[in-house]
Amino acid sequence: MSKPKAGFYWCASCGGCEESVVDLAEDILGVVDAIDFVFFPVAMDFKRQDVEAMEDDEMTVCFINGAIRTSEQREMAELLRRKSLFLIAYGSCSYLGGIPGLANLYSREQIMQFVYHDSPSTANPEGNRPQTAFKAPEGDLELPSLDREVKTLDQVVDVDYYIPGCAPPTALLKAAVEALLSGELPPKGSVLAPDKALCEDCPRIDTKPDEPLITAFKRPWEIEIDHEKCLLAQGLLCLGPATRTGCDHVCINGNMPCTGCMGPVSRVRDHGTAILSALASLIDSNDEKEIEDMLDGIPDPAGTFYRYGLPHSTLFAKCGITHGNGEV
Amino acid sequence: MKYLYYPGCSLKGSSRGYEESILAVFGRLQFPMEELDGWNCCGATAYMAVDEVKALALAARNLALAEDSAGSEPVSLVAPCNSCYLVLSKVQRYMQEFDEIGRTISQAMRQAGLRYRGDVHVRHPLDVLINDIGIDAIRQQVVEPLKGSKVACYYGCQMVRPYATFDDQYNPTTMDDLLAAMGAEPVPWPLKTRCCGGSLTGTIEKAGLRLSYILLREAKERGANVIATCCPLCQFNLECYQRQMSAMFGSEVDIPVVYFSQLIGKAMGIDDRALGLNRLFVPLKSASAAV
Amino acid sequence: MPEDVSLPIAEEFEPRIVAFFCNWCTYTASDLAGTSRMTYAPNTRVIRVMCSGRIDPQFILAALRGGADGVLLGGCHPGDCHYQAGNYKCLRRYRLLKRLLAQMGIEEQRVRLEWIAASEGDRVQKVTNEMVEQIRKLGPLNLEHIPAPDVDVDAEEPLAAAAEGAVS
Amino acid sequence: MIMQKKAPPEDLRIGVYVCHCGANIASKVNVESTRDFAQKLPGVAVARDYKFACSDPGQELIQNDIRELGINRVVVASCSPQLHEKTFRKACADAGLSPFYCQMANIREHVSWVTSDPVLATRKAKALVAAAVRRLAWAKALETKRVDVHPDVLVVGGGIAGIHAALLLANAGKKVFLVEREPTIGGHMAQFDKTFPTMDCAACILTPKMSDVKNHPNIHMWTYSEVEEVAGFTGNFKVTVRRKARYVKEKLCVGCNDCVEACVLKKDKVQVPDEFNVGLSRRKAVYMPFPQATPACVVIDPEQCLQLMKGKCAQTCVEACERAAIDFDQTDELIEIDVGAIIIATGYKVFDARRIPQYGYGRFTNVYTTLEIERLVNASGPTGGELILRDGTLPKVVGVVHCVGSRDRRFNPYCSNVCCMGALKMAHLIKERTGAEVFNFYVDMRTAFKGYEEFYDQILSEGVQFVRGRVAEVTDWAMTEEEKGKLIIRVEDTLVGVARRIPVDMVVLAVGLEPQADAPEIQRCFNISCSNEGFFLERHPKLGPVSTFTDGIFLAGACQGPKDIPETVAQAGAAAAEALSLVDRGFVEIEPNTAWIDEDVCSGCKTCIPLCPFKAIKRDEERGIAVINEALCKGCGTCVAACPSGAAQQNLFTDEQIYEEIEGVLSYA
Repeated sequence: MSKPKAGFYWCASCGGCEESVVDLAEDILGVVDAIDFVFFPVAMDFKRQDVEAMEDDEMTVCFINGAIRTSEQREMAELLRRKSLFLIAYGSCSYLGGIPGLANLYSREQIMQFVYHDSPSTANPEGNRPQTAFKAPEGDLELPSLDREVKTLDQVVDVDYYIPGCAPPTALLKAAVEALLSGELPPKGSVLAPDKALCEDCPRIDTKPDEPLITAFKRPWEIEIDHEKCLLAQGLLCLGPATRTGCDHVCINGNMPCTGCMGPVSRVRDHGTAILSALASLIDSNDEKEIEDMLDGIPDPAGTFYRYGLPHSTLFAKCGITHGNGEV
Repeated sequence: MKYLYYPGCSLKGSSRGYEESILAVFGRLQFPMEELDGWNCCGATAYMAVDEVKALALAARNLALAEDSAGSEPVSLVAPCNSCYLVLSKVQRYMQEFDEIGRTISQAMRQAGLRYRGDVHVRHPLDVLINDIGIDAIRQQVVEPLKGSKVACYYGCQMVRPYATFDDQYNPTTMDDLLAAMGAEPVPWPLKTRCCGGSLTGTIEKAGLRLSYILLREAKERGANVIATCCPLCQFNLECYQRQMSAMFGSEVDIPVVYFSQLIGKAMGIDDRALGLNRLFVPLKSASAAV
Repeated sequence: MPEDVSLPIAEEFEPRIVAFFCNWCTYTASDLAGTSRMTYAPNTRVIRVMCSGRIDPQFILAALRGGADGVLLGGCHPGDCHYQAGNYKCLRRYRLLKRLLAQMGIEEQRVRLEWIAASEGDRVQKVTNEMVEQIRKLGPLNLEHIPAPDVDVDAEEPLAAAAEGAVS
Repeated sequence: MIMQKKAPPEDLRIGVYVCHCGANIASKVNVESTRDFAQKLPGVAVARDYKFACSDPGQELIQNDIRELGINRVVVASCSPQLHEKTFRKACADAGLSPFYCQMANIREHVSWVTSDPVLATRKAKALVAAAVRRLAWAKALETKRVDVHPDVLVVGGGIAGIHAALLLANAGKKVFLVEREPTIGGHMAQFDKTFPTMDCAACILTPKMSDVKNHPNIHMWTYSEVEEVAGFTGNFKVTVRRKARYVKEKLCVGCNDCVEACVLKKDKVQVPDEFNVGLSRRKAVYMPFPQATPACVVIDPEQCLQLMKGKCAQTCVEACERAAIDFDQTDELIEIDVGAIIIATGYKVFDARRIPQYGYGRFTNVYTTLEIERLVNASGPTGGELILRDGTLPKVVGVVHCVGSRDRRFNPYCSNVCCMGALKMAHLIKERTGAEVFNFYVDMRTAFKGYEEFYDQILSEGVQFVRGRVAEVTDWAMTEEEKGKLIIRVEDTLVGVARRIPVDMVVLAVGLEPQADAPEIQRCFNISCSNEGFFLERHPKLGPVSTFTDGIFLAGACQGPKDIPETVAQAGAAAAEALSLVDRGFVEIEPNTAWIDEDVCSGCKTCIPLCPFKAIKRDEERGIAVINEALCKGCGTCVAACPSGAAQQNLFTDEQIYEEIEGVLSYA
């Protein structure tokens, strides 16, 4: 029988997810032996028409990385959904919204204004703005339009599984592929990663004090970071306690605190406020003023707690960016 | 903190001595306080009874002017006349406590191109002297202590009623403390805030004079040789009718009634004329050789 | 200081406030308000917890997402916690959450923490009325609508989408 | 939102019971439409409304549905769970349903009693019912824990309330610790001369009880001692008591007062005002509070004793004491005791008359308070029972001012309850002792209760003059010759409608009762609540008058509000009975709202550990997860709200239950 077909597409993302495939190193050969990539814009020359030409559900699986921000990305997501049996949100961006998701703190107009006019590196004397349609002598040109907000993949199409991470650990990708091939799949909607927080297997857990109270919030550049000691105990905002493990602790091993790319564990509804609650509760003061002073150590709560997951969060986006104060 | 001086009608008229002495004393203390530009009637007197809201609006205008002239700086509006002090404090509070009044008055003022945020502190000079300048600073200016002057400190009704913001409502002591620091000897007397007759003197004179008389006689009984006041109307009632009272009650009352600021000024060695002491009907010297 | 007479919000808007009250103080205080027949705005929906320390910030977001225009938290006065320090934990979370909510464009007055002792039925009345009026002035909370696969948000009239989000 | 939550059980058969509470609910909430609304909610098998759900037939209605319709969850929409949760849980249990399958919706205290508009009230009620129904889906059939109760009882305060409660408990065979701050028990009552309305002498009826306390085999009487710390919970309190150094061996001292005689501080000016005689006399460094003090044991005041302050003194007291009872090396002693129940009877303090300057207390020497007069007329008082002015003369005219500091928005809005009768007693005693003319100035005469009105009549017949009006001021400012040298009471006689000036020789201020100065500390120490004016708050004004919101702690006497002696004694009896019923039962059932850890989810991040005020959470190092010691957990849920993995959960308040409640209250505008 023929090898199962697979697709691998990117939307609003950085390319890191593709890197993670390359990171499979020699294992990639195994994968390529087992499955047949029929759509993989970064690696092979297939066109949209090739996908459109497929039967529905022709692909066994399609991995989509990146968040959804443009009309084109939506179309592709819908198309690939039709053509594939299993659709997997690959990486933090398509699963949670990812770093691009932080754009949901601003209205489309604010973003356009900054990128095409205000940003220091912009030289745009005519004050041009991208157009969705343009009449060129060669004919009419069309550009995809920018949606009002950044969305996760499952806010646009039905998603079967999620693989978290920025970028996803190769181990998870391998495990997912094996599961797909063996047909031993968890219930639909599962996140294909361990359902425990990073502290579970953190190499530094034993150096975490039994009473990890916090007296000051520090940022990495503010201190000489100890290579063995629990990062939270050093005052750094480590999101490990609230973030799914399975990442092989690449950040921790790089002596950097967890920033939460793997997202929450299954019992948590809102990743950001879950860790917010944990960290705030540990503040070692009952004095309002003192507490406020300590909190000044967290200059950007939204950016810190929703770094990878604003669109996936309960609030989804800053209030009013698609109407009222946003679009002016 | 910026300090603005609100004279009101009395200090420009019947009680010039109060203005002269207050300004002289503050001057000697080198305490900057300029007169509020464009001030108008505080709205006290009969107006309150005719149309309260209009009367309040009238008062509020002064607050708006004060706030405006102070810009972003916090401002104290110093009103030596107890009536002005009360009315201005009253409108200040009413505008905060009663939305309706607040709104009506703000709208009225907007018509006049004014707006009031409500940030003016209405202050009595006693308050400023005690709490902002401080007794010690004042004591340092004393050159001729008020030896031998036994003073009955009379606060009147309006400074502590209904609002007692800086002194005790029933037994005020700021004036006593100040004058004691000037070397005077305040006599203990219970009538500090008892009615002086107020405007009754102008309507039912008998009743008014009786009330004034009670105060004067009790002051004498307690060995006072001078009465210090902080209210133009009180000063007027207590001083100007002493001859009538003597006749009416068949016992001689003859005791000088001055403004507390005049006594402070005296202790500071400021010239009598500069303190307006020359305006007294019952001259100060007749009371005590020492003063 | 009242400035201009603020334009009255359309009659039909009745703020919906979810209140999380500590069993030992604020919840008892609202019982007391009841037994003392103090009438106040009927816009709050009280959820009893054993301690303000039980209030998870996720609850507050869930309430806002679920259609609440405001959330009121009630705990014991500092030092009076029935469990010694739960109210302080609540305070710490509240402080940080407020900073987050500000960034998320949610007005200051919409989420409020109050210390109300079991005996302060009148404070329940005062605080509730106050908050309802403030939120009435602010108008409904229009959270951004969370898209779902079947509906195409951009096709819709934005405000409609938001409204749907607020009353889902 | 991909939250894999376990689906609720399929076989939900919820019964909803909407209570009219007579007209209390029905007059505002449309119970019928609320019932019909509930009927349509998912999982609801039957919805009914009933006049009084808490009545027997009301409970039977629920029980029959459980038996006959197979109702397996019950929502009662009625009053506050604080009031009737136990009732309805029990009703369910008796019908064989787990009590924790019963959920209340508070549509009385939180709806009908506080909402004016019936339409909005009904809406709110429906929302609360919807929430209760949804919440129930996640209810679990929990087990109530039973904990043994320690049989001993602690009574705090040795006034008449504490004394009475202690004796009752001791006579019932319970071991009682009676802790009193002062060197002697007896409290305010011991300072009184006579007690209204019967005018029997306070000492005669109090001192026997005091010695009973001292001699009772079951009572540990610890005077000059204070409660330092209270830990634990109902049935098992751990209490630390500080026994202050008295510098006298209590066992040896027989109260002969030889040491007092011997004390070198002879001159009045080096002596200090005597607490018991409210400063009307002075005492030495070593002193006996009063002749019948119990224990009959002197105490040395470290603030005043030369030996203790300067370390050098002739120590004449030591010589004088044949029994060598004096011990300057004594130090404070901390004792830890275990008790099952606590009765707080810390009493009151009298209003400080100085706060009303216009009454001249502290300025005019002849203005007294009622408590001072009690001492003056008392045979063992500073004047040996002679009621004389400070200059030694007898007063000819006396004014007694009622409501001093009471029923006055500027001070205490409440009525102090005892002053009217106290002031009448004053009038009687003054007339009896001096034959003076007495004026009583009252606002309203409050002489309810047995024999009080009759007492009032008696005083009237004794010729005391009653002037109705609040005294404006007491002044020494004379308007006429006859007023000279007197105190003039200025008052509006509201019955005649004139302002009067009444010259008197002596003014007696009937000062009101206030909470003890340290009531807030006591409140925190015992973790109970205070009402607005600062008296301790009872659990329910009618149904729990001596209970507090902290199980196992009860209130007796004026610490809960102004009370006279009969009322105090009655309440002390009630408190003793409550304590007795608790410790005699032998066990308490603890609400199973403890927290637990979902081991499959816990990552062992330790966040919860420092948050637990009861040190109930430890980390299991082998399994690398947190474990909660259920016995120590008191169920606040703080750890649950902080758990970043959602691994910590609280029984009766799981995340699911609260999320359902949130969505429930919002599901119906």
